[in-house]
This record gives sequence, C-alpha cells and structure tokens, in this order.
Amino acid sequence: MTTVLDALNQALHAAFQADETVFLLGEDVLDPYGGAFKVTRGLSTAYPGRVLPAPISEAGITGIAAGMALRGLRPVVEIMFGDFITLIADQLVNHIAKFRWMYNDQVRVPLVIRTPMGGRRGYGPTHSQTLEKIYLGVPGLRVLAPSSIGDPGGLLSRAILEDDNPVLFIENKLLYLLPVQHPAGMEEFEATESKAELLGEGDSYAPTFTLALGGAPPAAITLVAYGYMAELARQAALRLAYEFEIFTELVIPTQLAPFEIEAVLASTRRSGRLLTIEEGTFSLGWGAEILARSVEALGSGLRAARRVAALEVPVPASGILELQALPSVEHIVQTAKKMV
Amino acid sequence: MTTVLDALNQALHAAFQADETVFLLGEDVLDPYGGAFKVTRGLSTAYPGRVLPAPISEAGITGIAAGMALRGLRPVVEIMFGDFITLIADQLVNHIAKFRWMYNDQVRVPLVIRTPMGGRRGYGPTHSQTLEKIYLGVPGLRVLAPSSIGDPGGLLSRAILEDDNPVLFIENKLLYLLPVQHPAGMEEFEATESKAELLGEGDSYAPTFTLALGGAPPAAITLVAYGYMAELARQAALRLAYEFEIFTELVIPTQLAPFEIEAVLASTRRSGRLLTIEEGTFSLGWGAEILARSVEALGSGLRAARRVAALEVPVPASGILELQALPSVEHIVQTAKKMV
Amino acid sequence: MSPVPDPLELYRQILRIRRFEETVLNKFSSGVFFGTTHTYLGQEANAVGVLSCARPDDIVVSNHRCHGHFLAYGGEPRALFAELMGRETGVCGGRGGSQHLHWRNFYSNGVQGGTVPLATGMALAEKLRGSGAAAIVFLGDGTLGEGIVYESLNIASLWRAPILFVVENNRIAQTTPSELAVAGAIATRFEAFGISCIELDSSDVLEILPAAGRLLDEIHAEPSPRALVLHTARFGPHSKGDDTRDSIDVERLRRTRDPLVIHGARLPEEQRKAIEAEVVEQITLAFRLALGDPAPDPQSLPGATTP
Amino acid sequence: MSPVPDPLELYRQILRIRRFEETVLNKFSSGVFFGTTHTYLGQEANAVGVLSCARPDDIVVSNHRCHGHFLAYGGEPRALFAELMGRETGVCGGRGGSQHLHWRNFYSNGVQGGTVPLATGMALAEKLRGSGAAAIVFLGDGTLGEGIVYESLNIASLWRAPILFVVENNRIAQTTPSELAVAGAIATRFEAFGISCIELDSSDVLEILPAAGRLLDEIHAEPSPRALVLHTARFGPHSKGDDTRDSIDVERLRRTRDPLVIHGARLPEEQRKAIEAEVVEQITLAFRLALGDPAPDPQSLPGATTP
Ligand SMILES: Cc1ncc(C[n+]2csc(CCOP(=O)(O)OP(=O)(O)O)c2C)c(N)n1
Ligand SMILES: Cc1ncc(C[n+]2csc(CCOP(=O)(O)OP(=O)(O)O)c2C)c(N)n1
Ligand SMILES: [Mg+2]
Ligand SMILES: [Mg+2]
Repeated sequence: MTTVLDALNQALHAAFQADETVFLLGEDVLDPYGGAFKVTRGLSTAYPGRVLPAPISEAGITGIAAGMALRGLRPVVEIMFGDFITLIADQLVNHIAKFRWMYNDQVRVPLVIRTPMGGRRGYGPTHSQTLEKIYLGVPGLRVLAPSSIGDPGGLLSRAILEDDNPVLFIENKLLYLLPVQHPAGMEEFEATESKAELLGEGDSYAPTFTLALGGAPPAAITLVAYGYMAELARQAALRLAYEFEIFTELVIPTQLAPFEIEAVLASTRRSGRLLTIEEGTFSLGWGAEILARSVEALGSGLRAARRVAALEVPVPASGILELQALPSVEHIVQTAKKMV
Repeated sequence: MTTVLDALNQALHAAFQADETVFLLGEDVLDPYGGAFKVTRGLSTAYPGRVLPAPISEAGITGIAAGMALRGLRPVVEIMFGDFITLIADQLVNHIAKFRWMYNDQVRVPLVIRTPMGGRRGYGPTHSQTLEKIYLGVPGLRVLAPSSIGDPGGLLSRAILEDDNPVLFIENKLLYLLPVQHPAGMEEFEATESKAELLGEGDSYAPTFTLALGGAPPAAITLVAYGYMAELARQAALRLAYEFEIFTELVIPTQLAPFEIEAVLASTRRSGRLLTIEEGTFSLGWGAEILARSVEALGSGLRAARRVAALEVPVPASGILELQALPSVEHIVQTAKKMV
Repeated sequence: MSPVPDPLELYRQILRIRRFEETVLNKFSSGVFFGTTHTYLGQEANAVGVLSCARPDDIVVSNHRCHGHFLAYGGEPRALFAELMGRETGVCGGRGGSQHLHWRNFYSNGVQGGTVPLATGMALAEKLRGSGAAAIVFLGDGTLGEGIVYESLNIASLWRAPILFVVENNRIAQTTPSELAVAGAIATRFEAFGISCIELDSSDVLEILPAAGRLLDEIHAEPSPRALVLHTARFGPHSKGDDTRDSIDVERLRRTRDPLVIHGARLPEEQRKAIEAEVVEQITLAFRLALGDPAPDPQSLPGATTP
Repeated sequence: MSPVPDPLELYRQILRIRRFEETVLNKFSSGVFFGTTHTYLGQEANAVGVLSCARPDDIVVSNHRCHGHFLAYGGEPRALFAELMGRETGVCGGRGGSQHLHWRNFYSNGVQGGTVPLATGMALAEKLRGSGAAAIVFLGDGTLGEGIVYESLNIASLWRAPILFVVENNRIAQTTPSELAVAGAIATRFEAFGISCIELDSSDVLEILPAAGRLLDEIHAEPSPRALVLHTARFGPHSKGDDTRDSIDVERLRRTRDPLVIHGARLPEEQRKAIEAEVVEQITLAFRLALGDPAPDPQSLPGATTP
C-alpha cells in the first residue's frame, strides 16, 4: 500500500533525482525530522545542500524562492501549515503571479509552493483552516490539489519538473495517511479521466476524474469535490445510493485554478443537479465559482444547485465543535437528499 | 455639489469630532499632503496627535491598530493603495477577523481599514487592482463599498462609530470625484432602499439600493454592481433601455460581505435574468457568490446568468490595454444584449 | 518599584507550571486533550520572573508556548485544562485550544510574530488613553525570523510605546537550532531600532525578576519600549514527541538549568515539600474537575444543522 | 578589481538620467504618458556610481524610482519612454509602465520591500548555479519600514547570498521625513544581521563608485551580503506635483548636492558642452521615436472581446 504521504515524498525524491535545479526551502525540513508532516523526509540526507532549512519567514522564503525561479532554478517551498499562506499573499499576488505577464512574457517562474491544509485534528483556529480559496482566481497562478484517487505524486512531480508557471499545491492533512487508489481499480465506481483544455495553453496536466456508480441508473445529482472532500463525497455517494437510492456522479478535479469545469458541465448536463463539497468556509469558496460557471453555461438547465462547506466561523479547537463546523458525510447526504 | 471624496473626508472629520477614541493610522496622512488621495485632508491639523503618520509597514500598522481596537479605541487605518491589502492578509484573516469568535465572544475589534481601489488611471499592475474579493467570505470580517449613490459618508462614519466588528472599507478611486447622488433625486430612476437582516445580528446598517427605470416595462435583466461599477451599470441601463429597449433593474449593495442578497433575489425573481458587474478579475470574484446564491435560491427560475469582470491578467499600464482589460459600459451592454 | 519577591510564592508558581505541563504531556496520549501542545518545561523562571513585576493592569501577549505565561499571569489551571479538553468552561469555551487564549488582559495566538504588532498597539492604546498600563510580549528566538516583528520594533520606538519585548531564546525553534535561523546577535536587533536591551543567560528567577522589574519600571516611568533577551533552556520536546536534539545535551540542560532546582535550593526542604503537596493537589484537582466539565453545544455554532 | 572610471562617461550617464527625467516631468502634463512617475533627479550619482561597478552578468533589482537605475544599467531611453507611453516597443510592451521593468538582468516592481527577497533569491540562485554573478538591490529609506526587508537580511546573511543592498536615503518617503519613519540608525539595521555596511553622505560619483566597487569586489571574491547606505538628496517631487518640503530646503539641496555640478566641475567646459549636446540630442530623439511607436493591440489580451 502506498499512502498519499509516501507518494508525495517519493515524488519529491524523484524530482530531486531527475533535475538538479530542484531545491526545497522550508521550516524544519531537515532530517531526521523531515518536515512537520514528514513529506520531505529523507531529502536532506539524500541531497545535502539542496534542502534549505529556513527561518520562520514565510514571505521571505517565498520571495527568495521566486528569485531563484526567475534565475533558472526550480524551487519548491514548503509552508508548514496552510493557515500561513496569508503571509505570502503579497509575494504571490503582486510579484510571483504577475511577473510573466507584466514583464511581457520575458520570464518564467517555475515555482511550486506546497502546503498542508485542513482540520479535524483539533489544532484550533490558526492551524486547521482551508484557505486556498483566497488564491483561486489570481491571474497567473495555478492551484492544484491532489486527492487520494489517481496519481498525487505524479501531479506534484509534473508541477515541479514540467510547469514553468507558479503553482500552489494544496495537500489536505487527512489525505496523507489514505492509500492511493488507482481510478480503474475502485470497487463500485467506474472512472473516466479528462484533461480540460486551457485557454491558449493546450491541455492541462492536471486530470479530472469522474466516478460513476457501476451499473447504477442515471445520476440525479453531480457531486463535485477535491482533496480530502473527494473521499467524503465518495462515501456519501455510496450511502446515498444504498440507503436512499439517490444515484450520483462524482467529479474530482485536481486543478482548482484556473477553473476548468468541462467535466462538471458534462455530468451536470446529464443529472441536472449540482452539489459541491469543500472544506473551506461557505461564502465565496471554490464551489461558488463552480456554481456560477455552471449556471452561466446551463441556464435553467441547472435545476438545482447547492454547496456543502464549512460553517462561517474560525475552526474551533474542541472536537465536538470542529466536527459540526466542518463538512461531513452526513452533511453531504442530508443536503443531497433535499435536492431530489 | 458634494463629491464622494468630500463626503468621506467630512465623515472622517465628523467621526473624529464625535468620538475622541477615533484615531487614524496611515502612510503620508499628515497635512498639508493629507493622504495620497486626500481623503484624510485636514484631519491632522484639526486633531493633532490623533492622526498617526506611519512608516511603510502595512501589516504592522494594521496589527497595531487591531491592538488599539482591542483596548478600547476605534482606529481607522488607511492603506494607501488597495493593491497592498495583500500585505495585511495574515493580520486580517488570522488575527483581526478571528479574535471575537476565537476568544469566545469576550472581545470586540472596532477597526476600520479603508483603502482606495481600482484602475483606469494608468498606474500599472501593482497600483490598479480590485482585490477585495480575496477578503469576501472571511468569517468575522465585514467588507463595505460605497458607490456615489446614497450616503457614502454615512456608511463610513457608521462603520467607524457604531460597528464593533472589523470592517474593510473599499473606495474605488474613480468614485472620489463623482458627485454624491441622493437616490430619491435621480433622474430616470426610481430607487428603493433595503437593509437585509443578517444572521443573528439584526439589520445591517449598510443599505442596498434597487433602481428601476421610471415608467419602464418590467425588467428583463437584473444588474448587480457595487462601487464605481454601479455608475457604469447605471449608464449601461440607460443605453440598454434607449438604444435596445432592454429594460433592467439595477441592484447596488454597499455591503459585500457577509453576503446578503435578498434584494438581488427579489429583483431576479421578477426578471429571471442576472448580470453582475465587478472590476476585479473574473474567476471567483464577488459575482460568483451572487450567482451561486441566486441559483441555490431560484433553481431553474434563474433563466440566465452572466458576469462582467476584468480580464484575467494583471492590470496593464498602457491605457489602450487597460481599457480593454477592465469592464466598460460597452462590455455590459454587449453582455446584456446576449442574454435576452 | 520592583516588587519584593516572596521566594515561596515564586517557587510555588514555578512548580505550578511544572506540574501542569507534566500533566499535559503525560495525559496527552490518553486522548483527553485535542490538538497539540507546546510545554513550558524548563522556561518557568522567565514567565514567573517577568510577570511578578507586571502591574495589575498590564497587558500580556503570548504565543504558542503560552501555558506558563498564562499560569504565571494568574490564570486558572482548571480553565486551561478545560480549554485543552475542549470544554465549555475552558478559557475560551473550547474554541481556541492550547494556543489561543484570552482572559482579562492576557492574549495569545498561534501565528508566530503576528502578535507583536498587536501588543505594540495595545501598549499604545494604554498610553493614548492615559491608563498607565504597559504591555509585555513574549516571543521565541525562531520568531525573530518574522518581518512583522521589525515593523513593530520600528513603530514602537518611533511612537514610544510602553512595551517590554521578552525574547525567550531557548536556542531552538521546533527542530531548528538558532545558528541556522538567527544571523548576528539578538540584542543588536533591538538596538538597531533604538530600543535598549538587557540580556541574561540564566534560569534563576531571582536574576530574571529584577532585570524585568528594572525595565518595567523604566517603561512605566516614561513610556517607551525596552527589550529583555533571556537565554534559556527548553527541557521537553517542541510539542509532543518531536525532540531532535541529542538526549545528552537535553540531559545536561535539565541538570544545569532547572529553575525549580536553582530556586528550590534556597528553600528549606520541608517548605518545598509543603508547596509540592499543595501544588500537586491543586493540579490534580484542576485536571479532575476539568474532566468533568461539560462539552460545548455544537448547535451553538451559527448555521449548525441538526443531525 | 573596481573599474577605472572614465570621468566623461560618468558625466554622460548622470546627464542622460537628468535630461531623461526632466523630459518626463516636463511632458507629463501634455498627456503623453500614462499613470505616474517617480523621477531620479538628484540621486543620479548613486545609480551611476554603483552600477559602474556591476559586472556584465550581475543582477539589478530596483523599485518605483527605477528610471535612473535602468538607464545606468544600460537600458535604452527610447524603450523606457515608450514604456511610459504604453507603446508596444516599451521595455515591457506597455504592460508594466514606469515602475515595472524587466530587461536582461534588470528587474523592478512597484511594491515596496517585496523586491528584496527576490533579489536575495536571485543572488542565491547565481551562487548555487556557480555563475559568479551577484545581485544589487536598491531600496529607499522609507522602505526600511517593510518587515520583509529584515526577513531577507537574515536569510541573506545566514545563507551567504552574494548581494549588495543599496539604501538610497534621501531622508524622505513620499512626504514623510525619515525622522518620522526610521528609528535608530540605518547602518545598524544591517549590522544587527551580521551584514557589514559602508555609509556615505555624498552626491559625488567619484566617492560612491569606489565604495560600491570595494563592496562588490568583496561579494564577488567570497559570496556574502554587504550593504551600502547612501545619504542622498531628492531634487524633485515624490511623483509629479507632490513636494511638501520647504522650497528653501530643496533649493539648498539643489545647490549643494547636485551630482551633475559636483562631477561636472572636474571637466573642462567644452567637454561638458559636447556631452550636453550629445545627450540632449539622444534624449530628444528617443522621445520623438517613442512617440511614433505603435500602441499594443488590445485584442492581444486573453479573453478580449471584439467591440
Ligand atoms: C507564522 C508561523 N510559522 C510557523 C509556525 C509553526 N511553529 C510553531 S512554533 C514554531 C517554532 C517557534 O520557535 P521559537 O519562536 O523559537 O519559540 P519556541 O517554540 O522555541 O518557544 C513554529 C515554526 C507558526 N506557528 N507560525
Ligand atoms: C508596499 C507599498 N506601500 C506603499 C507604497 C506607496 N509608495 C510608493 S513610493 C513610497 C515612498 C517610498 O519611500 P522610499 O523608500 O524612501 O523611496 P523614495 O521614494 O524616497 O525613493 C510609497 C509610500 C508602495 N509602493 N508599496
Ligand atoms: Mg525557541
Ligand atoms: Mg526616501
């Protein structure tokens, strides 16, 4: 069994091996510790001098990595907790994402910023958030998020080795210990994979998976979820089918921005109903853009649309509150039931 | 004639006069300069010691002001250009917006952060953006934006004097020189004002205006716009009516977050069609949440929905490019025409 | 103006933190607490020494390693246990957890560095309101990496904020030794902004207390910032099981830098024993009471759905 | 290793910046330029002195006041005029405008402070790639307010980045005098991070050049950061009409701190005149050619709609 953690760690090793311009900057990333979530484990031992242990300076190391990227290296930054991506907002928005276009396409910024996101570990308001929504829709910035389905390691290594644009790579903490599942080998689901064409850029390397319940009647709702929420949505799809005979299709994008929702539209055209699930807070989350694009494209063909998301409060430390504040299988099931 | 600039300046003076716990922190806010856009003019002369001229430290002064707010003062921060609100992301998201809830409702943070936003002045990629979308949907943070219609000064002074929660106050630069228009006194439009009820908070003090063309047939499209875009939308509404006989209703919220879209829904229920206009870039902008909430509420009753927004590139310095990149009356008219 | 310290009370306070934190570490694996924790083991004399000099209205701003500061400030062990357990009776009703505390004039937050401007602003507010109170903010050596610290030092100096910056230099940040994270000399970072600084390499509460007292007296006498750099020793892991240091080095620290032993040596054994018994009982009781405290109501969350 | 300076060439470069910037200010009201501008009038000797010592592969990172740096780096006046006019032939095709330039190893951006880590990272990249190049980053006194500057100094020092930090202390930031914005002494802010610093109060290119040369030699000899603090004088407004300083003070600066006069005094009048004629012709021509250059195609924008 390979966990998502293993896969990401192996992808880093492979990228370091494949290209000596790959470097990693982050806090507490040296062995034996190997990073707060161990994603970088072994790297500093195998590649001494290419793992740069940084002071607690998220903005500074992001800017430094951007400078390295502008000068021919392929740096990877680890932000210890996704909650701290607020600290790199200016570097991301006003520097990194702008350079290529603002400098008239004369430069490239092959930079990957990885960060663990999400709650359910009782870490409290400043160590549990799902904040990537603030960076979805920044021109020039790609945001990726693997789930446990498909090839999370491959997604990371292609971002590092092949993408000449800046990438924010979101790793939900609860994914780390899940086994990687090959889409073709999933019990109960039939998977198809698509890669939407991006405006003027050709195909994206980030796949979208569409999971249909094997042998089920046509889906009544299209579920859309990414990251760890894809796992909850998968469980909800099974419960909806077995307990309530509500059949769904589950669309799992790995690229959050730029938005590419062809697969969502394809499924929603069939089902007529759309339900997004995300771990971030509700208002102006990722799901808002999915719903907006869907109603733009489908008009009254979109018969019903809903979003499941976190309640609009900081993530509480107390477990009983945290469970209520964050989306659960139960929330998804209850919301879906109201849609049909 | 009172311009929006006058109104905001007078509101600051009145707030300083009314409450001696009001302070202002910002860069270059002292007289005779009185701030880069002159909104603070005269304050440091009239209230010496209460206008604190700050070093170029956006994050620091925001944090300092938050500390002041936690200890019984009512500080106002001016961020010289809205582009730099990226620098205060951590203070806003992980400190200011969280305190009240995270500290179990034991504290209040009566802090207003004002900033000029927007383009059309050729200032280029780092001085022309409309970035408030990254802060729409942060639990605990209110985002307000006056337009030239109604009482922009009153909105500011109520935020300063009456609101015990943090407020981000967005001032589009092109509004400054527009005359303030009383909604009742607008030629060609009949205005109604509403204040949506906010979850558990009673009425918001931030009004929403709905403008209907006087004596026109029922509206075929609901336009929704805020800030300076409300002015462009107003012009577009007239052109659509006079040149194309497409009648619209224009909804102008002054509170962007928390989202309260009752007035939008009321109008859209009548028109069946929704068009949002915003100056920020398209993806996951303010309009996405308006569309998402509308389709959630109206389902297939929402027959068509579109958004007009900035192109997904940095704001170019060159005028001819900037004009194309940002929404114009022409863009609104063309998009509306395609909807009916 | 520095208080005349009662050596018994100082010992009691150091011990209270020690036993509290040991309880936290020992019980963590039993699953009673949520999330994670950062114990103050080994650094107790800093909080006790500094906060013994704080005046009743002074403000204390703390960081992730806040239990010791909170208890030395006068916070209730039971309320802190309850907070770690996510109970309604916790310092913040279970919402904040270990790193996010507020009680009276005590505030902590878990994002490194971001608390420093807040403390500066609080100090300024007290000055502007003429309350006479000062602020004390604790930060670690690693947190000197955050730029916002320097924005705050600059403004605190320019605007003469009545604030004491206390750097607890335990020479490590999580797993990163300060040689890898702090260039130059810590004290000069304050002096560069015109803030004068006292530096101490001690775990003796009776050395720390008067130094802090002198600085706080100066601050209260004429509002302006000061810094106190305390070279100190972290005895435990950063949070729970994550100590990457050589155990021989940690052992040496425990032997030579234990504030409890250093100060305890001044007290007769029977007094120490009496205090020990009292504190153990207090902490044991606090833990037990907290365990019995009610959980918060999840339906109290805005927008909560009934299951 | 410092270059032997050709006094005529130094004069020519100072004058080229002077005449360029005067043209910008004079023509602004005619509406040929977009947005705003920040001229380098009075500070010309800094860019010319420092960049005369840069090696061909060295990197230059600049800020809002970048025209002088760009021209001293070797940038074309016509391309810069065209950029200010928003033309396709501009340095960045009109996309960037006055503050956002990139050409060869020259980069500027308009957000204060954020360029400093970038420059540090570029310097590190050159070191890691073994290219032998160094980075030079210009920042103003006011920009010392930004925290990210100190994050960069710390890391540059720890990781021994081959970078020269050049502070142009014109004692004002927009309208804010440095007394209101900079606590302590500037040089000590570098020294606090273990970065050694040369400080000069001069507008004489022949004083600035050797100081910069020495520091760059040190950096190139053994990669590590250095700082150069140049106390200097801004002659013009911050951008266009926004000078709040007493005009008598500004007059005095113009009289006593003019790099053109100071260095010009070393040259025979006829040589000065010849250079003057040559530069005026060059700038006039550049302006005229730029004016005739084509505008970019708005349809080139992704997602552009045909009207
Ligand atoms: C902005 C931010 N970055 C990273 C972290 C994760 N983190 C928590 S404590 C810590 C180390 C802090 O070291 P130091 O300041 O020396 O304090 P100590 O733990 O030694 O008391 C880190 C990196 C954080 N909480 N906030
Ligand atoms: C982050 C940020 N804050 C504010 C500004 C607006 N601004 C542009 S230049 C300037 C003053 C800069 O002063 P200084 O660093 O001394 O450079 P000088 O203009 O004197 O050359 C300010 C406040 C900015 N560009 N970036
Ligand atoms: Mg430490
Ligand atoms: Mg200056």
